[in-house]
This record gives sequence, structure tokens and C-alpha cells, in this order.
Amino acid sequence: MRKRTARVRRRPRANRLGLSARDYRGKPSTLCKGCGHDAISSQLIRAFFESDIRPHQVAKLSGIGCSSKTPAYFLGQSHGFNSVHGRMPSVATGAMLANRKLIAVGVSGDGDTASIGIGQFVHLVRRNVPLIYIVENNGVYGLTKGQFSATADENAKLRSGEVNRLPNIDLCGMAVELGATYVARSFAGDPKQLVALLRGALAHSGTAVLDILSPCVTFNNHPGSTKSYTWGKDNEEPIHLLDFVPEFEQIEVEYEEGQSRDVQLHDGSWIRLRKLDQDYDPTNRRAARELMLDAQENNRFLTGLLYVDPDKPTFLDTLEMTDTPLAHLEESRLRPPPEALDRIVASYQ
Amino acid sequence: MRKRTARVRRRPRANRLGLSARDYRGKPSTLCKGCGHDAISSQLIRAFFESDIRPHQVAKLSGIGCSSKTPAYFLGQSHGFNSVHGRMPSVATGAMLANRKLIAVGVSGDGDTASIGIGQFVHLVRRNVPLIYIVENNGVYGLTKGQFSATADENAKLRSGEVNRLPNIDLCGMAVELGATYVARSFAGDPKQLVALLRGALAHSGTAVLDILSPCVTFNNHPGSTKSYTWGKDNEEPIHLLDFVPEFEQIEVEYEEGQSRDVQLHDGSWIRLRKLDQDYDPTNRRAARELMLDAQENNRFLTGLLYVDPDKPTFLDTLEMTDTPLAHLEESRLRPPPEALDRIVASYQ
Amino acid sequence: MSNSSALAEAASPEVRERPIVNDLTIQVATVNGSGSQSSNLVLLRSLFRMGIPVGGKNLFPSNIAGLPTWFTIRANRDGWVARRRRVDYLVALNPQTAARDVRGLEPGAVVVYQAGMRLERQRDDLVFYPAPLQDLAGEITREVRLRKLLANMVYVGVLGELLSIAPEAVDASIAAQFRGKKTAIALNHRAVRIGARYVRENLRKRDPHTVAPMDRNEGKILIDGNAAAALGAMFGGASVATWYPITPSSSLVEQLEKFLRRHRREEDGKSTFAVVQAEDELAAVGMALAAGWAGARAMTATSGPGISLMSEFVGLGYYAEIPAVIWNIQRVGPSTGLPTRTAQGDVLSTYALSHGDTRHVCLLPASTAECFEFGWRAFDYAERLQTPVFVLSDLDLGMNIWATDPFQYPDRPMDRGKVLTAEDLRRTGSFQRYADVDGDGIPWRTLPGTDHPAAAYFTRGSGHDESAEYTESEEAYVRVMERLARKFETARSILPEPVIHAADPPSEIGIIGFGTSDPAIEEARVTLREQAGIEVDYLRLRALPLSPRVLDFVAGRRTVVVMDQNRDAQLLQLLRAEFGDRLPAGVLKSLRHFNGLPLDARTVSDFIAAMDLGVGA
Amino acid sequence: MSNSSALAEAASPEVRERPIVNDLTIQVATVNGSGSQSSNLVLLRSLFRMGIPVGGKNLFPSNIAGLPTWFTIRANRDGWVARRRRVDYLVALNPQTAARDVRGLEPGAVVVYQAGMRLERQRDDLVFYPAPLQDLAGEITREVRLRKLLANMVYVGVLGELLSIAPEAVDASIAAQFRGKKTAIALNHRAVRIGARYVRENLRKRDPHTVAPMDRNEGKILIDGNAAAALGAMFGGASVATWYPITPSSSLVEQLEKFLRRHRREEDGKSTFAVVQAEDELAAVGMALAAGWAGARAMTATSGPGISLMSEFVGLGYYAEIPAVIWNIQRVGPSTGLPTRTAQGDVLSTYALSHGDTRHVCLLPASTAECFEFGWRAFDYAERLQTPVFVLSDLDLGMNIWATDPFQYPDRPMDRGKVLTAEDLRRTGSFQRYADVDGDGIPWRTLPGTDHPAAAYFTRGSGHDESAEYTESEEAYVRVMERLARKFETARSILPEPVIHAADPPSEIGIIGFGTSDPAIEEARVTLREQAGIEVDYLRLRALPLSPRVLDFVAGRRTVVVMDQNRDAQLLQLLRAEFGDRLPAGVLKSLRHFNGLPLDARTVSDFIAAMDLGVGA
Ligand SMILES: Cc1ncc(C[n+]2csc(CCOP(=O)(O)OP(=O)(O)O)c2C)c(N)n1
Ligand SMILES: Cc1ncc(C[n+]2csc(CCOP(=O)(O)OP(=O)(O)O)c2C)c(N)n1
Ligand code: SF4
Ligand code: SF4
Ligand SMILES: [Mg+2]
Ligand SMILES: [Mg+2]
Repeated sequence: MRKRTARVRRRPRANRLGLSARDYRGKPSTLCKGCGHDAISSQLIRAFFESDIRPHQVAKLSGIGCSSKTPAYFLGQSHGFNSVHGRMPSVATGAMLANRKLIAVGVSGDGDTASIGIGQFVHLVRRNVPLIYIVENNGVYGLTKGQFSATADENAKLRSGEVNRLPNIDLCGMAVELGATYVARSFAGDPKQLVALLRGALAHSGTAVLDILSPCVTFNNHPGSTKSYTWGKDNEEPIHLLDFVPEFEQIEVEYEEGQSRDVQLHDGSWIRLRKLDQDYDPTNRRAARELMLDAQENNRFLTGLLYVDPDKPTFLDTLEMTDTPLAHLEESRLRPPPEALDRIVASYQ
Repeated sequence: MRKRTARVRRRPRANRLGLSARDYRGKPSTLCKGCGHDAISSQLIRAFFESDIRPHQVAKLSGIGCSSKTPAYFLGQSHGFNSVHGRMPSVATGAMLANRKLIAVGVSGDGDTASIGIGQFVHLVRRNVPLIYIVENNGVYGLTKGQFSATADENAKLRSGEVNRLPNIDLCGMAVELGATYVARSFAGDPKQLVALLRGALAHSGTAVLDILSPCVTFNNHPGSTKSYTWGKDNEEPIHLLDFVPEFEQIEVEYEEGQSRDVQLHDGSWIRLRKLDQDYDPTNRRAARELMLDAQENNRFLTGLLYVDPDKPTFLDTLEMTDTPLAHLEESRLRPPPEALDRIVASYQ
Repeated sequence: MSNSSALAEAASPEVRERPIVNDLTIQVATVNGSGSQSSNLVLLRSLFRMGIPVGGKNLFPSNIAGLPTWFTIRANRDGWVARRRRVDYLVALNPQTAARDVRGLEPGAVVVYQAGMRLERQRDDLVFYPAPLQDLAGEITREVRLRKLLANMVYVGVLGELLSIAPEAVDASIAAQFRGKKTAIALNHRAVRIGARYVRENLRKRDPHTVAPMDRNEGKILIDGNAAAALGAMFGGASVATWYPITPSSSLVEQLEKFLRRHRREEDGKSTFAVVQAEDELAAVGMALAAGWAGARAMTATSGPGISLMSEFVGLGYYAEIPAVIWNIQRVGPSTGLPTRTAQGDVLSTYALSHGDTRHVCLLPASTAECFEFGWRAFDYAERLQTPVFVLSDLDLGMNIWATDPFQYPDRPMDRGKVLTAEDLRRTGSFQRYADVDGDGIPWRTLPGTDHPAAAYFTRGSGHDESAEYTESEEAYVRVMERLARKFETARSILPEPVIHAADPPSEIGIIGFGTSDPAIEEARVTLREQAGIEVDYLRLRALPLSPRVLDFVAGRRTVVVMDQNRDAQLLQLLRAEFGDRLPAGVLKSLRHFNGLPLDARTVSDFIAAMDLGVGA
Repeated sequence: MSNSSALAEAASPEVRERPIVNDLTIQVATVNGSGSQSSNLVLLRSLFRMGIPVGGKNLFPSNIAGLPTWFTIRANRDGWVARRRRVDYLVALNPQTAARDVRGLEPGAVVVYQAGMRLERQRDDLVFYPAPLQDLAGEITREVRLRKLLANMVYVGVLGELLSIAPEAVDASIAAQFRGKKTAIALNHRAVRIGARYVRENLRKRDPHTVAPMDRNEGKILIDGNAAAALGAMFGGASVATWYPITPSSSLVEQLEKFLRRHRREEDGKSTFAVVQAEDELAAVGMALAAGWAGARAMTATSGPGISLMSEFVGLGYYAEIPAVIWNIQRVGPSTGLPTRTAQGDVLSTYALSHGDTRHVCLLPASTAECFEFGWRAFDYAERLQTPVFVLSDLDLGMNIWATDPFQYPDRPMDRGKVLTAEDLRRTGSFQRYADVDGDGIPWRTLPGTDHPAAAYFTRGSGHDESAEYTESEEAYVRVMERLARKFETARSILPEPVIHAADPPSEIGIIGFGTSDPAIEEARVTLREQAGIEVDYLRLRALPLSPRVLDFVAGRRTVVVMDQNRDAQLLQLLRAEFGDRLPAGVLKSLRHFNGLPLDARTVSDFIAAMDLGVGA
């Protein structure tokens, strides 16, 4: 069997937990050689490794599709759940209800999220469930052989010549509209940015939506495609350069004043945004919406951290659950004593 | 049985078709006395009457809920289809595919649309299917006795004291984000505005989304509710005054220059927007998004025609169907001749 | 044996002249949203407090206000509380239906009504007691809304006086109903007294019905099945409950949440549970399954359309072997159907829910006590068997009010099933998620978050082998599917056995039923025995897959009636599909009742009495 | 009679020395995405053009590229094209599986493979023909991708030469495969010739297999079931097709759209159809039902998970009586299961899809010809019966390639069912949507847009009476439900009858099956007759609800095998559930095959040969 996941680039042999990158790998990928999804898996491996996450704490959730298969190809020491088409959000929510200590990473496709799954996407975002929600966006249904998905751009063409006559759904736009708290767009061909965004997402407390252009080399990588590697490379406009600075590292003043912006995330770590053309403030929802509107109207492929609200309470916070994961509660905390039943029964007499 | 629908206010006895308002009525309503939904039914009756629509051309579609029952209470001479919960959009789409000459009016509730039905809502709007999509929005599930729906405002309280801890879904915001072509917000307690918006929707070619605050007198009309009549009356801020001017009426220059704005709709008729505080241009998507963001952030109840794009092709246009409704095609146009089968068979030899 | 086609209902009065004590059906015909529910509950509870067996059934429309509603109280000294067709006392408050309601009465019945409605003109074979309920309430208040409400309590007073209901019982019931609200209690007391006074001063008792104290309710409680189910779930340690509102299941989770808030908050105010209103049933069941996967005691509750929507996810639960409890409070289908009427119409579709070869464990409670018991046991079965477990209740059981002995606190610790901890893994080194280690078809699992490198496995609804690896291997697929079939046999052996009532020696005639058919069947058995000399043995199913004891029960009998509250004789189909040739030919007879009303005893007894009972009869 | 447990497959060679002509199974083991599909089709078509009965089955993984795939061609002079377990010629191109593939061969089998793979070391009882396929292709091009593709065509040349496939047939098949693409045709011709040359120059024929022209394919075509279904639908006047992609049903609608674009555009370029890719299966079926409601000939197609998701809507279709056609191309469940494997696992769940008392008309095609025929007839049934009609195909039928006689153009005009026009209404003045005017349980309907004030009615999934008015009346509910049951009896009487093959006098042994079990059953019958002297009569079901003829077939036989391609013996369950006591005891025996592969004849013949055939045997 070929092994194609996760050739993690030069890095320390072990992370602060003493684990090697190998401990973060999964089964060999069975995706097409060159599929964008495999590139994303590699960056996931790297991000979890670099962020010193204990693999057993992670739950990997997905729907159905080529993209949704990928949780088998990273973090082999984490529980995974490849569920049903379009329903990853409810599965992630249920898992987090049962065990709030889990670190949930959900992988979905554009078909899985924007078509059949858009309802669950909306409600997950609205709830701000702690979850890294990765959309591996290739504008087509890979696994069912290349039909257009709802993120395909208007007038995009398939290799067969088929034209998409419907406007695309902008998942980042939707997410911000719905009050999402961490919204980013990235590109499987931009590993550096992606790993920073993933590490930022790991440091974030609520839902982190990452809409990642992830070319389908088999069905949507032809000249003229607006989801191909070439298109991505030619059109990517990062809105800033991103560095992730863990809490335990000192933030060094490395850039000139006004050249960068630091946003502190929920766990105390920082995202450093190095200014490019403009000074973009991702904590400003209005600015985010304007930027996205501009991108939508002018078909610009803006990548980076579009919006972040580090402090909004998560769904789990609003539920006021006890600290112990519900899954770990022993019988004495789950089953009220006989006296309670007696009292209740008495109230029905 | 009580009769409580549709006491249409003073108006000519007959419309241009020679029909009276009575021809536009339905069965007696079985909703609670005072329910906002009944007020909307009355304005629907009035709008169809005033716009001289032949009742038999209309198809009424709905999901499940108190709101979704209302198609039985107006336009008794039109076919109606009270389908399943949250799926009115697909039913409307299917009906229009079969018969593109129908005038489709869909009625849904906030539970029906924003909870279980949000996925179909998104895709209907994205397709721009010709349909007047009315959301009778009361922030609760009326028919199942008053649970919060996803349009309930954050921190809204039920009579029981139950607090909603989740942010609301702004259906108009979603609609504009998704490229909707006619987006309006209104209030069951503002019949004049509502009837103009409905008539405008009848003149529009694509999807017209009307998100109408429609108080539930039984479960969500208490002091402190943000979906009550009182709240609506106290907080409604019309962004303009609206008049509908049918194509056959001359637009008279009745207002001073700069005091009003006229938008011509697809069928040639006009919506006249009389300026209030600001000069709002509903054909400007960016302005619409800004306005809605402002409303969202400051919890303002802005009503009126938020956005309109009269010229965007509808879903039916993109399908390039023949003019005859598919449902009316005779056998000779549906079944290719034997020679066609022979040719096809030959190609498989 | 008698072939009479219309036996009377059990213990029904033959002689009108003698007083008829503690055998009475009261029906209050009103309009929903009019606030008569409190009065009806006070009436019900008053009889209950007098120690008389009672039950209350609410026949309500699928809307919120303004449509006809009938609340029926049956009080019966012998304990029969199934629906009864005959109404003895009609309280006719709804002008929309009064004429029809009166028309439907049998001769001798009583009508209490708002004076002025002129119902007395309609028939001359009834006893009419008009009373100016509104005016009488007007003595207390002129405020319209309140007066209307109090008028309802006036009829309680009227009935109390006419039937000799103990005033202390009424007072106590009012106090219980308006718990703590002093003014309300006082006003309602007054309304009752005014009603009673009116009777004493203006009406002459002309009917034989009366009640008298008994001692049949010692220690008993009055409760609806959904509340009982909720309590059972709480004492079963429910930790995650996800749901989407739908009649008649909403009140299960709504009451569960109330109980949990009261009894499952810890000292620091934090909860040991999460109740989540999902965006729809697909999300509700997805959350529940994932929570079960992650180790919570997870449940959801729904009805008809919700069950259909859960279909895809439930197949995943079956094949990926995930515990969760799903209550199906059945209502009348197909489609939206009659959402406020009762049925047993989802037996087949729930048992085989989802595409492909799927089968589900179903528990079949027949009483509020079983709702409670299955409420906690369902979690044990789900976690033991690692599969979605359905509990098939129905609207009649779930939303109507039943008297019951107090619930039995669970008699055993929770069974959390085969879960390997990190410690276990440190001992064993590894595990295979889907291997049949113990020969019972049930594999071992680990929970996400288990701190051991070998703990993780990958859950999927696609083909997998014993190690939970993806595979398209024919052999692996067949092995897993056959093990699942074996697991289902294990389920068959551990689920609640049927309850069998058989004469000694056994009767040649039997009946098989389940769920809310129970009270009507039991009553019919007595009627048949007492009035027609027919002894009917009875097997009540309590779970699917079917127990083999059904075969023993059928074997050797001449006729076994299969009772189905659905059109398609679903239970009969299931018996036939599953037992096939093992069933003797010509023995099973189908009795179907599917008009949305709870089953009544006469439907059963008339059917059996009219059967050609064959040789020797 | 013989009890031997392993009969040979029909007409299989006993003697290896004599040449074996036109009885051959070729299996090409490769990796998906490697482009061998064209070569396999050329091979298949070449044999077809030689007049030899053939069929092609693709066993592919549920992924896009890089995983093992096996394409199997069976050529058989007697016309048997069911799957056969024995492989005579293995073309081993996939190093991942070569060892296992070779291990699985029976002695004497042939292996063609890339020289250097060293497979010859593995066994000494096989015939090995190594060939440097890649190098040979390298003679044509050095371009890597193209060379890889052409290497596939080289093996066609190799096999052609080894088996004496007519070169003209190969050339013509290449021309057909690459229709019009001149360069491609030329390159592939060359590759074939290079392969053939290699054989002539380097290999000695050491196996008995060979082919020779026949005339069994006169006028026949090669087609997959989904294309046939699509054609049937088009000639049935399909006007609205809504769908959501899912294997193995996607190719049905994708091909339908292609046909429609070519044959259902009018002179002005406008379409007389709409094909819509919906956002999911709920929307797809919702659109289809509403389109049917509004008068279109509406359809959708899906598989396993999609069927489950359609459940709620389908119940609405049943109860509100709306025509639509739903193709279920069955794959292996439960859940995601094995999406690229075949099964008959949705029989029960589709037949009773949705909560409450629902039943659905199902058509059961067994051949591409029936896919075509049911493709158009399904609309007639749906509109006549005003109900969703399912067509239960499967992956084997839908996606594999079958030879068939050309399809019969529909022999009757479309049946648009009972629709009242404005004119009709002007005559009658009014109508009742759900009244049983004609006694067949089928009511009349009007279409939205009908220009008459009495035309409109209100469609709902909630309780309704004959006038389509909302009601919660028990009586109205029961009336409507009983009429629906009557309508289902009408369906039973008009649906395609079973096909029965019975000896004269009838055999004591029978088999009941449906769908793609057919070719294996037919082959097995011949094997049993010829090799074991066992005559097996055969009833092939073509529709649900079941025809009463099944009872006649079972009656009087000693043993009737019920063939199910599922674990749970779903057809057997259905027979028992529906016919109950009318089935004689001890006659039905279940034969289940559920490993995801198409059924082969030996599974059937071994089972029957090994049965204890009872008295006198
Ligand atoms: C309910 C259901 N419908 C349809 C399918 C078939 N299906 C499998 S994957 C897929 C689409 C995948 O597209 P996407 O999410 O974009 O993933 P990609 O393969 O492109 O990564 C579909 C429609 C399914 N598995 N389940
Ligand atoms: C699949 C399904 N789930 C749940 C229900 C129960 N149900 C009926 S109406 C309704 C909510 C209605 O709320 P909304 O759409 O806001 O309408 P309203 O009654 O407030 O007008 C629900 C959940 C149902 N009918 N079907
Ligand atoms: S088909 Fe496309 S999305 Fe799927 S694995 Fe291949 S390249 Fe990736
Ligand atoms: S419950 Fe609320 S929404 Fe329903 S009819 Fe009554 S007022 Fe209207
Ligand atoms: Mg995709
Ligand atoms: Mg509502």
C-alpha cells in the first residue's frame, strides 16, 4: 500500500509531550495522488504535533465524502467517527455534550456541508459548539464522481463542459452572518498559513470554521476550474501573514510598530497578523462582512483569519454542566437516591 | 364555527377581473383569536384581490405549524398543499417545475423555516425559485406549545421564565447573504406596509422572502417578549413608506423630488419608497447588508423592502424549459417517436 | 358459550333503579384553551382521593385553542380504566358539539350543561341538569376571563354534589392543583361551593349514579406515562437528552428536563446532564448517538414523522453498534395523520427502521409503571447490547393520566456494558472493537478520551472488520453481519419476557397484545368470563425481538387473537414473518382497532364472543 | 437424485484436454483510476460482436483511484451470464492483490500478467503467460500517462491472440469505444496488434480456452440497467427528474439527462423536461412529489441512505395520494455499508417505508429489458394509482453491462390516470378529491392551475375526509384508510404478474426469486436438471404487493426455496407476513446470499442439491 500522508517538514523530533510526528499519523491515505485533502491532513498532523495535543484527547468527526474519509488518515491514536452524509455537526455536538474535555476536529466537504449539511452547519455555528470545523472545499462531489456542489462558482465549468448556473454559497459569509467566532479561509496549497490557522483554531474555545480550498485533482483541477491548484495559486490574496504564538512563548517585538496586530485567543496564546496591503482587524465583524462582500462581488480569493471573537461563551458554557465529562460520571452522581424518588412520588399522590 | 379571517378593509367591491374579495377567502381560521397569522392571511387576501390575480392560477404551499395551516384560510379557490415540516421550499420548487405558470405562495413559520427547514430555505433562495416565501415569525413553535425557535432573540424570555441563550437567526440577513432577489421585513400589525410588500412580491419574478413578525398571542405575547404586538408596535422602524403602483397606473409625481424613490419590478409595476429618516436604496446590496448588520447589532426592528434585484434570472429561466407547463405537455411532446428508440438502440449495438 | 355480539362492558349496571356506586364515566365536552383542564384534573383527583380506581383521558384537537375537546374520567370500583364507549355523565360545555354529544348518549345518561343551551329539548330519555354556570361564577367576579375559568370549577361543584363526591377530597385536590397559590385556591373553593349549593337548592337528583369512598388507592399516584418515562430515564442516569418538539412526545423531554433541574444539579449548581433542543429530529438522534458513542447515557424522544426522519442515523447506530435510547410515543399516521390520537402503528417500521438488514430492540410498556421501569432499563439494554433501543409507547399511555402503584427504585446498579478502560488496556495491550470475544455477539468498546495509545478505533457506517478497519471484503462483511444477528439473539434472551395469564388448565382461546391494549384486554377477559363463560388466556409482549414463549403460548390453543391498534395488523405480520411455519395453521386471528381512540374492552369482548369458536361450541 | 454438495456450474468443462470453446470467464484485476475500463469494454464488446453471449461485471471499490478493482467478463455459449465463481483467465495487473488473486484460482486456470511480477513462482498448477505490457506500450509512446493507458490495450491484444478473438471484432469495438477520436483509435489499434504479435512471437498456447464466432447476438445490444431505466423513463414521458448523487443510482439520472437533452428538446431548443440536482434526498423527493402533484411525470432515483431519508415524504405521498416514481438502486447496507456492492436488502424497508400504516407499490425488474419497460410503466402505475411507485433495481443490474434484445417501444399510450379537467368540472359542477367513485379505491384529482372555481382542493398529510377537508373524525379517518387498503388491492390486480416456469407436470420443487437473482436461478435450474436430474420450477416476482399466484405456485409443492440477496430473508418474511396461514407449512425454505457479490448459480444449485428432498428421495 502506498503511504502518502504527512510528510511533516523539518521540525524538532519530539514535541513537549515527547511525542514524535509519527504519533500523529493515521492510516495510509486511499485518496487520489495529489488530492488537496491529503495536504490538509498533513497540516493537521503538524498542527496537533506542534500544539502538543495528546492524541487520545481528540475526537475526529466527519460526514461522508472523500474529505470525510480523511480522519482515518491522521491522528491514528484518536477516536474517529465517520458518520452519515451532512450530519457531522450533530455528531460533534453529541460527542462534546458527553465529554466536554474532548478536542473535537470535524472534517467535511463542500457537498457534505453546503448541500445536504447546510442546516446542521447553520445550527452548529449558531450554538458555537467547541469544534474545529474544516471544510475541504473543492467545488464538487469527489466521491460520487465530480458533480457540482453548492460552493461551485457561478459559471464554473466541469471538464465535461457542464456549466454551473447557480451562485455559490460562501460558507465564511454564512458563518459570520450566523455569529461564528472564528472564521478563516485558506488553501491546501498554502501550508504555512494553514498550520497557523489550525493552531489558532486549537487555541480557540468555540466553533472555528476553516473553509479551505482543496483541489480535487481528478474532477476539478482542469484549466478554467476556479477550484484548481493553479487557480488557487494564481488568485490567492492573503489578507495578512499569520504566525501562531503559543502562550508559553514570549511575544517578541519583531516587527515595526503598526506592521502587525496580535490577537489573543481563549487559551492565552496569540495569533500575530502581519500587515500586507491593508491593516485588517479580524475582531471587527463589520469589517469582516465588508471584506467578504467585496470578495464575493469581485470573486476574490482572500485567505487568512477573516473574523475572530475569542471571548464568546460556547454552547457548553451555556449548559452549565459539571466539570466532569458526563460520560465519566459515576452512578452515584447519575442516579438520584431512593429518597428523591419517594419525594417525587409523594408529589403525585 | 367562528369566522375570523379576512375582514378586508374598505375597498372597491370588485377587482378588474370582476371578482370580489369573497372570492379570495378561505375556510374559517382555527387559530387562536388574535393570532398574527390571521392578520397576515387577511393581507394576503387583500393583495391577491387588489393585484387581480386569478385564484386558480395560485398554488399555496406550506410546511407544518400554526402558520403552515393558514393556506387553508385564504384563497379557497386555489390548490393548496400543506406538506411536511420544514420542506415547503422543495414542494414549491417541484410544483413550479411542473407548472411554471403557477403563482406560488409559500407560508412557513420560524420553526418551520429557521430550524428544521433552514437547509431548504438556503437552497431555495440560492436557486431564486419564483415563490413568495412568507415566514410568519413569532419566535416560538406555536403548534407544539411555545418552545423557542431559532429566530427567538438572545435572552428573550418565555412566560415560564425560560431564557433563550442562543443568538437568533436573521432570515433576511441570510437571504441577502445568499443572493436573494426580494427581501422584506414586516409586521402583522402594519397591514398597509404588508399589503404593499405582498403586491410587490407578486410583481417580482424570483424568490421574494418576507419575514413578518407575527405575534403568537398564546405563547409569546407577554410583556418582555420581543415578538409581541406591543414590542412590535413600540419598536417598528419602517425604513421608508411603501406604495405599490401597478403597471397600468400612471406613476404620478406626487412627492417632491428627492423625497421618494421608485423601483420598477419585473412585471413593469413599481414600488414607490417614500423617504423617512434616510434615503435608503434597496437595490444596493452593500447598503442592505450594512443596514441589516446595524439592525442585528443594535437589535433594531427595521421594516420595509430591504433589498430587491428585479432582474436576476430565476431558476426556471436557467432550466430553459418550453413555455407550456410540463404538466400540460401532451403525449406527442413527452414520448419521442419509435425512430428515436431505434437510433438509440443502434448506438448500443 | 354465548355468541352474543354485544356484551356489556365489565360490571356495567343492569338495573337503573338501584343506585350505581363507583362505576361511572364522566365526559366533559369543551373547547381547548378554555381552561377546563384544571377542573377536570380536580374532578379526577377527587375521585382518586376517595380511593376509587380512576383514569383520565383527554381527547384534544391538533390545534391550540377554540376546537372541541373531550376529557373523560372513568371511575370503576373493579379497577377498569380502559376507554369505555358509554358515557354516564356528560358535561356539555361546547355549543359546537353539544347536539352531537347528546345524540350519542345511551338512554338514561345524564347531561350537565349551561342553562339556556336548551339541550333538554333534544331527547326525552336522558336526565338533564341545567345550571347557570357563568352566572354562578359571576357571583365571584365580574372579570370576564376569570369568570370563564371559574365557571369550570362551578361544574366541579355541581358534579360533586350530584355524585356525592367528598367535599374534603375536592378541597384537597384544589389545593394540590393550585399548589401554594392562595388566592386561586380560595376562589376555586368558592366556585365549587357555589356549584354545590346551586344543585342543593335547584335540582332534584334523578339518576342512579353516585360515588362512595373505597380504599383502592392506598399509596397510589396519578401520573401520565411521559412523566413516568422521564422519571425512569432520570433514575436510569440519563445524562444527554436531545429532542425536537413533537406531539405527543414533547412532554416526555420537557418533564425530564424539569426533573433533572430539580434532582440532578450538584451542590455547586452545575448539572450532571445536558438537555438540548435540536434543530430537527435528524440532529436530535445524531447528537444522541454520538453522545452514546462518547459514553453518555443518551436518549431522544419523538413520534411518527420524527421516527421516519431518524431512519438513516438509526441504521448507522445499528451497524456501528452505538447505544442510545429512543422513545417513540406513537400517534396516528401515516404522515402527519392525527397527531393527537393514539395508535400502535409504528411497530413494523420501527422494528426494521432504516435501509438494509436492520433490526432494533424495542421495549413495549403497557403502563406508567413500565414506562418508569423501561425508562431506566432501556439504558442498561442499550449499553449492554451496544445498539439503539426503542421504547414504543403511545399517546394514550404517554399523555393520559393513570393511577399506579409507586414506582420501584431500580433494583440493580447500572449496567454500563462492555467498556474497556485505559487500565484494562494496560493489562491487555490491545483490543478489537468488533470481535466477538465472549460468544454472545457483543463486542467490547472504548470511549473517546481513553488515555491509552491502543484505545482509539475508527467508527464508521461503511464496511468494517473486527478491528474496525475499513474493508470491502465479502467475508468480513458477512462475519460482522452474522455476529450482529447473533447479538440480536442475545438480545432476545435478556429482554423482558412476555407476561402470561393462563387458566389452569389453559384455555383453548388466547389473546396476544402489547402496550395500551392491556387494560381493555384485561377488562374484556373478565367480561367474557363472567358474562359469556369464555375463558381467554393472555400473553402480553414486552419486547421485540419476539420471545420464543409466544410459540409455546400459541401451541395447543385453538384460537389466538392478535390485537393490533393499527390497520395493517402489524403485530400479526411480525409474528408470522418471524415464526413462520413454527406457528400452527389456522390459530391466529387478527383483531384490529385503528380509529385513533384508545382501545375499549367491548371491541375485544364483542369480537371474541362473536367468533366461531369451533368444535363443540 | 443426487445429494452432491457441489455441482459444477452449468456447462462447465469437464475435460481440460479438449478445447473449450465459448465458455470462459475472464477477470481483469487492476487498480481503479488506471484507465483499464476502456480495454475491458473493448474486450467485452469484441466477444459480443462475435455473437457469443457475454456479460460484464465491474467489482470496484468505494473510492476514486488507487484501490483494487476487478472486471469480470463471462462469455458462455449457452447464454449464462450470472456471476461465476471460477475464473478461467486472470489478467493480474494489480500488484496489491495479485498474490491473493492467483491463490484463488482453480487448477488449470490461466494468468496473464506483467512480466517481472514473478507470479509463476506461486503455483505450478496454472498456466502463466507473462507479457511485458508496459514495455510493449513503450514502443508506441514514451509519455508516461499514455503508455500506462495503452498497456491496458496491449493486454487486449494478448488475450485476443491467446483466445482467437476475431481481430475485426476488436478493431470495430475500439472504433465504437473511442467513437470518432481518430488518433485514439489508431493508437489503440496499434497497442492491440503489438500485444497479439508478442503472443505469436513469444508464447506457446497451453490452455484449452478459445472462442469462436456464434450468432447469438443478432440485433442485441449491450447496456447497463441504469441506462435502460433512463431510456424507459424518457419514453415514459418523464418530465421532472430530481435527484441527489449517490452510488449506484447516480448514473441513472445522469444518463437520463443526457438522453433528454438529445431527444426532448424542441425545435426552438427549449426542453420538455427539467432535471434538477437537489441539495439532498429529502428535497429531491419533495420536489418529485410536488411535481407529480402538479401534473408532471416526476421521478427521482437513489440508494440506501437516500431511501431512508425519503421516508417521511414518502408517507405523505402515500396518504395524500400523490404520483411519483422512485428508483431504488439497491446497494449493501445497513448504513453506508458497501456502497459499491450489490444486494436486495431494502425489500422490507421500501415496501413499508415511513411510519404508520403505509404500503408501497414496488416493481422488481430482473433485466435491462425490464428496467426499460418498468421505466415507462412506472409512470402509468403511479398516475393510475396516485401513489409513489418504487422500482427496486440493484447495483448488479444498474451498473453492470448486459446483453439484451432491443427494447420494445411502449405498446400503449400513456395512462395519465383519473384527472378531471376544467371541462369535466363544467359538466359535473364539483368533485370530491378522496371519494371512491369507481369502487376501485382510486379517487379523482385535479391539477393546480385548473381554471374552474370548484377545481381547487387542499392536499395535506393530516387527517382528511373525502372532500379533502381537515378532520379528526374517527370515522372519516377509518374510511380513508380502508379505501387506501382497497386501492392497494386494485394495485395488486393490475401490476405485472409473476413469471412462472413450471414443468408439466409441475415439479415438487420450486424456487421463488426476483430481480438479479434471475440469471443465477435460471442457470442453476439447468445444472440441476442436467447434472442431478432435479427439476426446479420457478416463480419470478415482478411486483409488490404480492400476486396471489404465489400461493398457487407454493400449493402442491413439497419444497419451495425462497431466494433472498439479504441476510434477513426479507422476501420470505414478506411472503409469510402477507400470506400467513394460506401458505402450507414446511414448504418454504430460505436461501440467503448476502456477501455483496452478484448471486452465482452454484450457490443455488448446491443448496438445492444438498437439500433433503424428503419422501422417496
Ligand atoms: C444520504 C446520502 N446521500 C448521498 C450520498 C452519496 N455521497 C457520498 S459522498 C457525496 C458527496 C461528497 O462531496 P463532498 O462533501 O464535497 O466531498 P468530496 O468527496 O468532494 O471531498 C455524496 C453525495 C451518501 N453517502 N449519503
Ligand atoms: C418532522 C416533524 N417534527 C416535528 C413536528 C412537530 N411540529 C409541528 S409544528 C412545529 C413547529 C411549528 O413552529 P413554527 O413553524 O414556528 O409555526 P407556528 O406554529 O409558530 O406558527 C413542530 C415542531 C412535525 N410536525 N414534524
Ligand atoms: S476524487 Fe477528488 S476529492 Fe476525491 S480523492 Fe480524488 S482528488 Fe480527492
Ligand atoms: S398558538 Fe400562537 S401561533 Fe398558534 S394559533 Fe395560537 S396564537 Fe397563533
Ligand atoms: Mg467536495
Ligand atoms: Mg413560530
